[in-house]
Amino acid sequence: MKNIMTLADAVALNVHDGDTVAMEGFTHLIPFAAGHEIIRQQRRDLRLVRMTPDVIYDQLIGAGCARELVFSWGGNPGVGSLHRFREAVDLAYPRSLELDEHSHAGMSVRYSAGASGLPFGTLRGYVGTDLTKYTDNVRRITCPFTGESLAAVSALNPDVGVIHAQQADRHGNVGFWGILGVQKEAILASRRSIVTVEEVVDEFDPSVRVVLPHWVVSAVAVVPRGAHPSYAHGYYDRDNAYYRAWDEISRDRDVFSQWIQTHIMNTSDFSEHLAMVEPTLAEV
Amino acid sequence: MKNIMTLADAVALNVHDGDTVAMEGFTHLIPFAAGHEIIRQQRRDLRLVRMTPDVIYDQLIGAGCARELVFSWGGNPGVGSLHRFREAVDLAYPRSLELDEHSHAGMSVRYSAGASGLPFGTLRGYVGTDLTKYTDNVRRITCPFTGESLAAVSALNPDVGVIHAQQADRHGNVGFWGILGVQKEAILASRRSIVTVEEVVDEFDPSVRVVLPHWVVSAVAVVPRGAHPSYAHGYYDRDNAYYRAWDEISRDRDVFSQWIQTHIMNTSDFSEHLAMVEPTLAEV
Amino acid sequence: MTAETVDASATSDYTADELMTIVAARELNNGDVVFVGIGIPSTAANLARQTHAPDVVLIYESGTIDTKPTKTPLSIGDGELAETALAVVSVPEIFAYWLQPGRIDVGFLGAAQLDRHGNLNTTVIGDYEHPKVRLPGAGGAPEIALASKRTMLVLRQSARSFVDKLDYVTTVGHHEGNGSRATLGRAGNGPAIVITDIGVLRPDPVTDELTLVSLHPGRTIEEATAATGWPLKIADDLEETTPPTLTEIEALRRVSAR
Amino acid sequence: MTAETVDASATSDYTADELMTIVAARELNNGDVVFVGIGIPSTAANLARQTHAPDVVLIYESGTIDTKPTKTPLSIGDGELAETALAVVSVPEIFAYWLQPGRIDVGFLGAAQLDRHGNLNTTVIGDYEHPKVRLPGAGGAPEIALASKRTMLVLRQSARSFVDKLDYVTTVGHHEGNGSRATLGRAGNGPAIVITDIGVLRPDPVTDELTLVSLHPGRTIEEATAATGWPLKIADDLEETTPPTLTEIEALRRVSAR
Repeated sequence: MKNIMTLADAVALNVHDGDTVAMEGFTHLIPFAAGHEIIRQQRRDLRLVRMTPDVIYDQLIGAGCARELVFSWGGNPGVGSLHRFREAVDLAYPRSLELDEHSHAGMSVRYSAGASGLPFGTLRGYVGTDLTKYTDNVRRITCPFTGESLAAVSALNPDVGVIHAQQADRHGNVGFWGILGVQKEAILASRRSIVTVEEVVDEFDPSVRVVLPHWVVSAVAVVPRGAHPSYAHGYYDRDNAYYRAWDEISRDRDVFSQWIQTHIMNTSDFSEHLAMVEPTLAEV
Repeated sequence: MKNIMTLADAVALNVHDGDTVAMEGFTHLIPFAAGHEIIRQQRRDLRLVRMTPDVIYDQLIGAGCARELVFSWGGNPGVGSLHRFREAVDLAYPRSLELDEHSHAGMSVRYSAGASGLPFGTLRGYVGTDLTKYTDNVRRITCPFTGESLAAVSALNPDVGVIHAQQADRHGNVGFWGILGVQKEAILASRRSIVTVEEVVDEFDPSVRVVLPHWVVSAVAVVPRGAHPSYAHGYYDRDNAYYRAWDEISRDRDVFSQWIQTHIMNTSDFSEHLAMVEPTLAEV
Repeated sequence: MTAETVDASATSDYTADELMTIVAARELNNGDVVFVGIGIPSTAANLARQTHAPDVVLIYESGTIDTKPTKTPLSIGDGELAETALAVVSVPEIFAYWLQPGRIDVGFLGAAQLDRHGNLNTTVIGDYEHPKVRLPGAGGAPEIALASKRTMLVLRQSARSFVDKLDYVTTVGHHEGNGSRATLGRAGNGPAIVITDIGVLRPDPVTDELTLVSLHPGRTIEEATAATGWPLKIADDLEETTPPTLTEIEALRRVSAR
Repeated sequence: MTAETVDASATSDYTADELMTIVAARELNNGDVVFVGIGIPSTAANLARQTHAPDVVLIYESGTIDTKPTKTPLSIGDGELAETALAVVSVPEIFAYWLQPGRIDVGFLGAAQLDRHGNLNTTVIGDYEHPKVRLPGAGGAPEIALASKRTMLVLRQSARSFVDKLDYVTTVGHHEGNGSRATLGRAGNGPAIVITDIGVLRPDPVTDELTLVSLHPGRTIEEATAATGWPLKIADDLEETTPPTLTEIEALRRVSAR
C-alpha cells in the first residue's frame, strides 16, 4: 500500500534527468499518462527504451526530453511515420537523437536477460544484416558445446520501467491481461518502476494473467484511461482517430508545440487532457 | 483431432528403445499412466530426463527401462528415498544407471534452451560445487560485454516429451493450469510429444493458463486420473497414502516385481490398475 | 462451415492491392503455421483462413497464437487478436519459444526496398547517419525471415523499391545468392515468392536470383523490367496470373470491411 | 487479523523439531521475501507469517509466489500453494526472473551434511560413483544459496552431519572461508545462521567459520562439541536460546496440524 501514490509524485521520485527509462506496452496498455507527466516535469537527457516507439515517444522526443532512443520499430501503427522522431533524426530538432537500433527479437532477449540478472542473452539473429554495424550491443558468442556462432545481446537494465496495467490491489500488487507484450520483463529488468492502473480492486479475478508483486513495483498511480489513445483490454478500445489526428498535429513544429503546451504544460493532470481530447474525437 | 489416439498407440508410435524421454510434472500432473504404458510395452535403454524423478521413475528404473537418468532431485517427496533408484545406483540392479546430475535451475535452463532452439543456456550457478565434476553438460562462458564468467548448460532436446494435462479440446490442443512446472518447455524442447488428459472439452475456460496448440503435440490420449497418485488441480487430490505405501512396495525387489506384474504387465490399461489401487487406499 | 456457392468466374473489378492480397492468399496451404506482419500479409492470411485454408494458423508478433479475427486487424496488437486467440504469450516468448526454433512454416512480410536476392530494407533510404528518409526499422522481420521455413514477400514493384543495392540490409533473404544463405547458421529456406502489383517472382533454384514467373492480367514484361532496378530475369515458361474470381473478391471485401 | 492474547510464558513441552522451527521463525523479519524449501523451513516460514511477520512473502520453487497456505504443505507442489498464491509462474521463470537476479531476501534450506563454512551436501554419503548412501541431490539448493541475500540453514547436529570435509559439495555456503565466496561471482551474502537441535551458529565475520552463539535450554557446550566433526568455535558471549513461548508452541501446532 505504501507504493500507491499520485502519478506526479511517482515521476518526481523515480525519474531523473539523464535516466534510462523504458516505457513498454505492445500496442496495448501504452503508458501515455506517465509519458505526459514526464514531459510536464520537463525531464531532460533521457535515454528512452521501447520496442515500438510510437506516438508516446514522438511526444517525448518532440518535447525535447530524449538524448537517445533504444528501439526496434518506430512508427505510427496503421498511419505512417513519426514526424517528431524523424525530425530529430534527420535535422537534430529540437536536439540530436542517438539511435541504438535492434530487432524485436533482440530487444526482447535484452529485456529478458535484464530481468534474469544476466549480463547478456543469446539468440539466433542479426546475421546477414546491417543492424550490427551501428550498435555496440550485439556481438557474437560461440556455443561451448557445439561450437556454433550465435548473436549475443547486452542486457537492458533501465533505471526506471514504466507500464500501464488494468488493476492494482490494495497492497500495491499489479495485474494485467490481454496482449502481454514485454511489460513483465521491462519492470523486472528495471531498478525502479512506475505502474499506472485503471483502478484498485479488492481481489484479482482469474482473467488476470500477469501479477507483479508490490515488492517489485516502486510506485502505483491510479490513472483511469491512462493508456489512452491505446487501449486497455476490458476497459476501453483503441482511439484510432487520435492516432490519425496525430499525423497532422506532429507534422508541423509549431502545431506540435502548441499541442504540448495546451494538453500537457497547461494542464495539471491527464484527466484535463482527456476532457479536451475525448469529446472532439468521440464522433469517429 | 488427428493427434487424438489411445495411450497404447501413442507410446507405440512415439517411444522407441534407446530414446531420450522427458516425463515432466512438478509434483502436479505427473504422467503416471504414460509411465505404466512404457513399462507395459517393455521399452529398454531409455535415457530418462526429469527434474524430480520420484515414484514414476522409480517404477521405470526398477522395471529395467532406463540406462541413464538426467535429473536434479530424486526422492519420494515427503516420504524418503527411492529404493529402486538407489539400488540401480548402488548395486547396478536390475542394470547399471548412468547419472547426469544438475540443479533445478540448471535443468530448467537446459529445457528453456531446448524449447528456444538454442544449443545452450546461461545461468549464474553451479559455482563452488562438485556438480560440474561428473557431467559434461556444464561449462563456463564469458560474457562478451562485461567479461564475467557464467555457467553454460547444454540444451535438452528429448526425442519424446510426455506430460499429463487437465484438458484437450476437439482439435487436439492441450490446456492445463495450477502449478505449471516445466511442462511447456519439456514439450516444446522435444522432437515428439505425448500428452495424456483428464477429458476432452468443447472449449477451454479462462482458468486454463497454458495452451499447447495441436501442431506441437504428436499424440493426445484421454486417460482419466492419469496423473494418479499425483494430483490434477480441479480434478482430484494427491494420494499421499500411495506415496507412503510405495516405500514398502519398492523396498524389496520381489515385492516390487510382483507389483509391476500385477498392476502393469497383467493389466491392459491404467484404469484396471486404478480399480485395484484406489479402493484399498480410499480410506486414508 | 456454412456451404457457400463458389463463383469461379473471373472478374476485372479489383485494385492492385486486392490482386496482390488474393495471389498471396492462394500461396498459403491449409494447416500452414503463418507468422503474419500487418497490412497485406495479415489481410491475405485472414482471407486464406476464411476461404480455402480454414485451418491455417495465424501468429502475430504481439504473442497471439492461432487467432481467428473476424475482420483484418488494424494493428498487430488489436484486442480482437487476443480475444480470438487460442493462446496469448509474452513477446519474449513468441520470439524465443515459437519463432526461433523453426516451428513456423511461413513468414509473411512487406518491405520498402528489396534486392535481387530478396534481402529487405525497412530502415533508411539514403545514408544511415544522414538519411533521406528514416523508415520504422526492423521490428520482427529479421528473425521472422531467418527462422521461418519459407518466406513470402509482398510489396509494390518500382525502380525505387526494387533496387540494385539496398541502402541498408534490415532483413536477410537469400543473402548474396548462390546458396550463401546457408552460411549464416541454422535457418529456414528464405524467400520462396515475391508478390507485387505487376507479377510474381520466385528465386532461381541455383543462383537464388528473383525471376519473374508470372505476370498479372494486363501487365507486360516491359512494365516489370522498368519497375526493377536490376536486369530482371524472366522465366522461360512465364505464366499469366489467374485473375481473381468473384468468390475471392467478395470474400476479401468481407474480410477487409470495417 | 483477529486479536489474540499473547502468552509469553516459557514452556518446556516441545520437541527438538518444534524448537528448531520456532527459533528459525523468529529469524524472519516482517516483509522478508523468503524462498522456502520443504520441511522445517516451510513450517517455520508459515509460522512466522501467522505470528510476528504477517507480511512475510513465501516463494516455493514450484513457481508459487506469495502463497498463504493455511496449513504447512506436505510438498513444494501442493495444490493449496497454487490456490493461495498471488501468482503462479513456471519453474524456469521462478529461477530465472525471481531467484537469480537477487530479489530474494532469505533462502531457507535444510541439508544432510554441512561443513564449518556452511557448505552443504545433499547428494551422496561416501564416494560419488560408489556411494554408501545415495541422497536426493541438488534440487533448487545450489542457486537458492547462491542468489539469496542471506541464507538460513536448519539441520540436526551430529558428528555425521557436521563434518570436517563434505563427501560432496552440492551447495556452496562460505566456500573456503575468509571471504572467498566473493570470488565466485555476483551472489548474495551466504549463510547467516545455522539452527540445530542443540543451538545456533553464525559465521565469524572475518573467517566465515561457523561459531556457536547460542545453546538451546538444557544443552551443553560438550554436547555441541561432540556433535561437531571439527573443533567447534564457541562465541565469547554465548547465549541461551529463549525457550518457546506458549503462544509460539500453540501457533506452531495449529500450522502443522493436518
